[in-house]
Amino acid sequence: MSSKINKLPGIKLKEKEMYSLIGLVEDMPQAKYDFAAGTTISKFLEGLKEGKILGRKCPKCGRIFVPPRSYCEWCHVATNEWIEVPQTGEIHTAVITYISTKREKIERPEVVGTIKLDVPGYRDGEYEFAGLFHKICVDPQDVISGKAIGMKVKVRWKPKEERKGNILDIECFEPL
Amino acid sequence: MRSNIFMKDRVAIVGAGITTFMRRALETPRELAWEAAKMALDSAGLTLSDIDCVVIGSAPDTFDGMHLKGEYLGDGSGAINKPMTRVYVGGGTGVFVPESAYWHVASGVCKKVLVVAEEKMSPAHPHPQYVFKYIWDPIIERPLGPNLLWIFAMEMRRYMAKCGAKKEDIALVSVKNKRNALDHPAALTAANITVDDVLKSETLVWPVNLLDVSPVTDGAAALIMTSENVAREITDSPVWVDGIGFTLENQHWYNRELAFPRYLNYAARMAYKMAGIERPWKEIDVAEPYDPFDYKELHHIEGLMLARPCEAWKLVREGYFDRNGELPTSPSGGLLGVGNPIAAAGLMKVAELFWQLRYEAGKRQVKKPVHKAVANAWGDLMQAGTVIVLSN
Amino acid sequence: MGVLMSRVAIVGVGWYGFKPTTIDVSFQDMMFESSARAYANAKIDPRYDVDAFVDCQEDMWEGIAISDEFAPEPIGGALRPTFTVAGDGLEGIAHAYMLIKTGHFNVVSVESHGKPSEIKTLQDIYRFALDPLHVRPLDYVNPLFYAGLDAVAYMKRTGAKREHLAMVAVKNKNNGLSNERASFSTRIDLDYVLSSSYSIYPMTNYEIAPFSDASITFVLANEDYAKKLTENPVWIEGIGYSTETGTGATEWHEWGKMKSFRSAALMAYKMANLNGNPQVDFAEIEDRFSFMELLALEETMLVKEGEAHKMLEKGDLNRDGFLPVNPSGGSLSMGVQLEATGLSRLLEAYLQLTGKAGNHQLKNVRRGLVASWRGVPTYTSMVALLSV
Amino acid sequence: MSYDKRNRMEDLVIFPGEQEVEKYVYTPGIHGLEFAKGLKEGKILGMKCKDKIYVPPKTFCPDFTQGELIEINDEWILVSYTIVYQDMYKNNLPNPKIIGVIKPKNAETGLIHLLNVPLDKLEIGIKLKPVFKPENERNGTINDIKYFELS
Repeated sequence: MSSKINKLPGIKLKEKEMYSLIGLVEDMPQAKYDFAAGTTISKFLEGLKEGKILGRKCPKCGRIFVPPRSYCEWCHVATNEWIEVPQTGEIHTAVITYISTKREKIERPEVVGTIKLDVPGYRDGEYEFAGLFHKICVDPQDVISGKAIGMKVKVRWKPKEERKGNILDIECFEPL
Repeated sequence: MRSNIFMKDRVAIVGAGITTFMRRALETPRELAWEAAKMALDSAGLTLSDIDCVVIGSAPDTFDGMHLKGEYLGDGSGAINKPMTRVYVGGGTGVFVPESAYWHVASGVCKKVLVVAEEKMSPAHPHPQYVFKYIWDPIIERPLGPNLLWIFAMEMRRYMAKCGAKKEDIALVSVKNKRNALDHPAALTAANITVDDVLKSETLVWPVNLLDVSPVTDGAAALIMTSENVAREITDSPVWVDGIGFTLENQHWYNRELAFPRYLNYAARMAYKMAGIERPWKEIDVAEPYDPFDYKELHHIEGLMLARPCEAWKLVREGYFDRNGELPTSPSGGLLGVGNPIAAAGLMKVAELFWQLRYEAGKRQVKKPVHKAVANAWGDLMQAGTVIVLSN
Repeated sequence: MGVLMSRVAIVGVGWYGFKPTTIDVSFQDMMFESSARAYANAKIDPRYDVDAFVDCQEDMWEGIAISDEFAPEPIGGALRPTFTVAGDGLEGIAHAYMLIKTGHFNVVSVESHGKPSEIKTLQDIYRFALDPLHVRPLDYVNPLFYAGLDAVAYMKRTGAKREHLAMVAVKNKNNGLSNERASFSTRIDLDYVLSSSYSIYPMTNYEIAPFSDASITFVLANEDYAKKLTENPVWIEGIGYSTETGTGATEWHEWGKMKSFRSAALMAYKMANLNGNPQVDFAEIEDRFSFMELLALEETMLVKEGEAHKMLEKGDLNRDGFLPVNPSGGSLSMGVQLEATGLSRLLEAYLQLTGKAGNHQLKNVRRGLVASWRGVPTYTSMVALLSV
Repeated sequence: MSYDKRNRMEDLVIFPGEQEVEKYVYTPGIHGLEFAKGLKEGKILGMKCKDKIYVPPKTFCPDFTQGELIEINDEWILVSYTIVYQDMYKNNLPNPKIIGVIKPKNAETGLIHLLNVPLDKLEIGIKLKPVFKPENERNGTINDIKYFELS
């Protein structure tokens, strides 16, 4: 390509230049939704409100899924049983965030990660496991040193009266 | 999938085009698509009237700010009274568009396909990263207020923990790719930097620093793909599609081991099988693994079986993947160096292999002789693996 | 015999919904419901027997960016060759057809769904699809105005009158009364339509299809597998799709015509080795706006240009007529299920050809045509020719 | 889950969500920028592709060649029209909107815009003219033209 073509198409703009363009249109049509959670997630959220983590079992392969699914993604059959699972587990991975969703700097960095819950039926080191993605209340230094990976943790619930049937009813996972 | 003994006609790439990769483009998305498509047509000596089908690739509508973005890009991509579809596997789309074009031609339905990928990320304000809030599960994940970088940081952290790689080992990929990009005319973030520069750049989500990440980019890329008979008439040096592979993992990324990209490995095995490749680490001459983040290139090198699991980072240190190394990866400069207009970046990688296999890459041409090449892209919540194997 | 000669057949189908709201299921649950039924219908296990999975959806309809993330699990495609087409389900069928024709895939499934009941700001989402520079900023309020512009130009060109548009609504709303999926069917007379007020001139609300939720899954197979899997395969003789122009240049559209239907039909007929009119026994034709049924009939060359309204007037398009059109009640009766709309029409044609259409079953049908459009503001259409 | 669905409304959660950013900024593009400058000056530009004229100009022609910008001074003809009485949620609008496609006599294509024409005069083929906003209110967007009216 470069042997034949010297200049590629494309007209670059600086931020200021862009904003001063004649005919620039600014717009944001509303995009709002009401998602039906369906039976399974509705019941899972209800469980959170009661301080329980509910899983759902596949009748074919026996896997217990957390978060629960209506169907087993590996067998493609409807799951058939509710199982309350332990609220303990270990940190699979954890990171320290210094930015918000909008990519603004946040004042107090937070630790977030994925938690492998102590749900029966999964072998140690298995590629798949049951667990959640959430905030983790550990010292950021432990994330950097690597101490956090594999650390045993448990759920820290919000006070009962503040729970709304929402994933944020779990405040975070904290060291056991 | 089975291999097909009846197939006589192969599928070829005969032309490629690309726009400059920019932080902010004056062009509308449809104009970017047109610029790349026009260049691809010109490079193959064709006009739009020669084209009989169009395949478009573009990542979320929420970047360009266009609902039904494929329809919007239609005319700019040449879909003027022509069959056109837009295929979509998130970030994996760029490599997936030529895969889809492959079956347009291999099925006998189309003879000459225009393949276009476009992304304009600059319209979304305050920052394109905000858009990524909407890729998460609306009920279980979004309330946590996630940023896209979180998931990459988590995967990188896991890779580091499991494989013993350090941040400075991983930063070498960024150094290599940004340096390679100095020779790419489309490049947005080409630079001669050091590992120290990467480590000292702003920490966004530890362990991810600013220079570990590819930039927000506007741009487009295009290919012309045809049947074997047509290709022979157009050019003496067609590049053949030997294999395609694609896999979509389950959505529950936090129920999975993140250190190894199983999604990619499955896709790679599918593509290699079709291409008759049994030992990719020996048979592949040049690769364009997907590198939106520096660790992701290592991750993908392992998924593509170009290195053993957890060993890619060691080989980077030895210069194994440099442009004059034993197995050059991202000779284009990759997403880290050239830029990352999502779908267009993936297609840029395939275009690079097209130029490499025709020995037309100029200063970027790898030193060793090249016969077989592989590119991949990743997408979604650590889910989509798309792989294409090419030969000359 | 080479693989390229092998035909492609539909061997199973499943659906769920066709209701104005479906609060009982999440969109993924709904996808699972339809795909589980399709695989049961085809007597296959998707985890072993399906070689590739195609899913058709659009981000802004779903409320999720990169919504293909949520496609694989409910349709059985997790960790398998699965991809999405940002388009109508019929485009997905075209992809499945091509995949099978390459000879590398024996069985391919196609799912599409629409859950418009979950979209709070549907009008704004439609607005979001309009060219942001030259159309979106105008004060038109309702983006469906595009259909009004085409309707007026079509009537002027062909001499079809307002009454003819109303007659389409009367036929389809009444046809739907015997279809379990037709939530919006109703027993009406021409007077009801003519005496009601316009919504978008020249159409009343009887003539503009409402929205409904549904998921539909099809299973396609090559000839060898089709014959193994089912006793009554429905063959896809031809499938075509075409885009007249992009939504960033709707000004290039020829008003009052639908070139995309013509190009799509020609593509499908050529595949079936036919020239012009394919002589079908019935058709499921785009009717989300009443005039579109007449226009699409002409553009797909099933009837001569300017003749559709005359045939309608004579009763030729009725269920007992010379060419039954939309015996199901069409979108006017079943609603528009966003990207699943094309599949909802394919479903009706499939059921007719396999003799499973129930109360609205036609007698002795062996070949049918499906023609669907992606709706305002696109100029993309799909045509499928099926036979048994 | 095929068999144990909940059916009491109170057991089913509806979860609100959105897919919005703060705003989108759309650049006018190559021809679009010139078209915008023209609007500001009260002119409408078109694009010449060989012997055919397209309005508005769209940078490239339908055959993918590059178009040449020209100023339109032709009379404008109504290609088609419609009247919007209701929004998509079937609420009646206080003021129905008349929308038309208006093209210069010798052009292939025309603008989509609002019309200010009495309903009894509304007919395909009538001659129209653009009415611009006062110069100090124009910003180069399509709304610099208020509407088209009978000429």
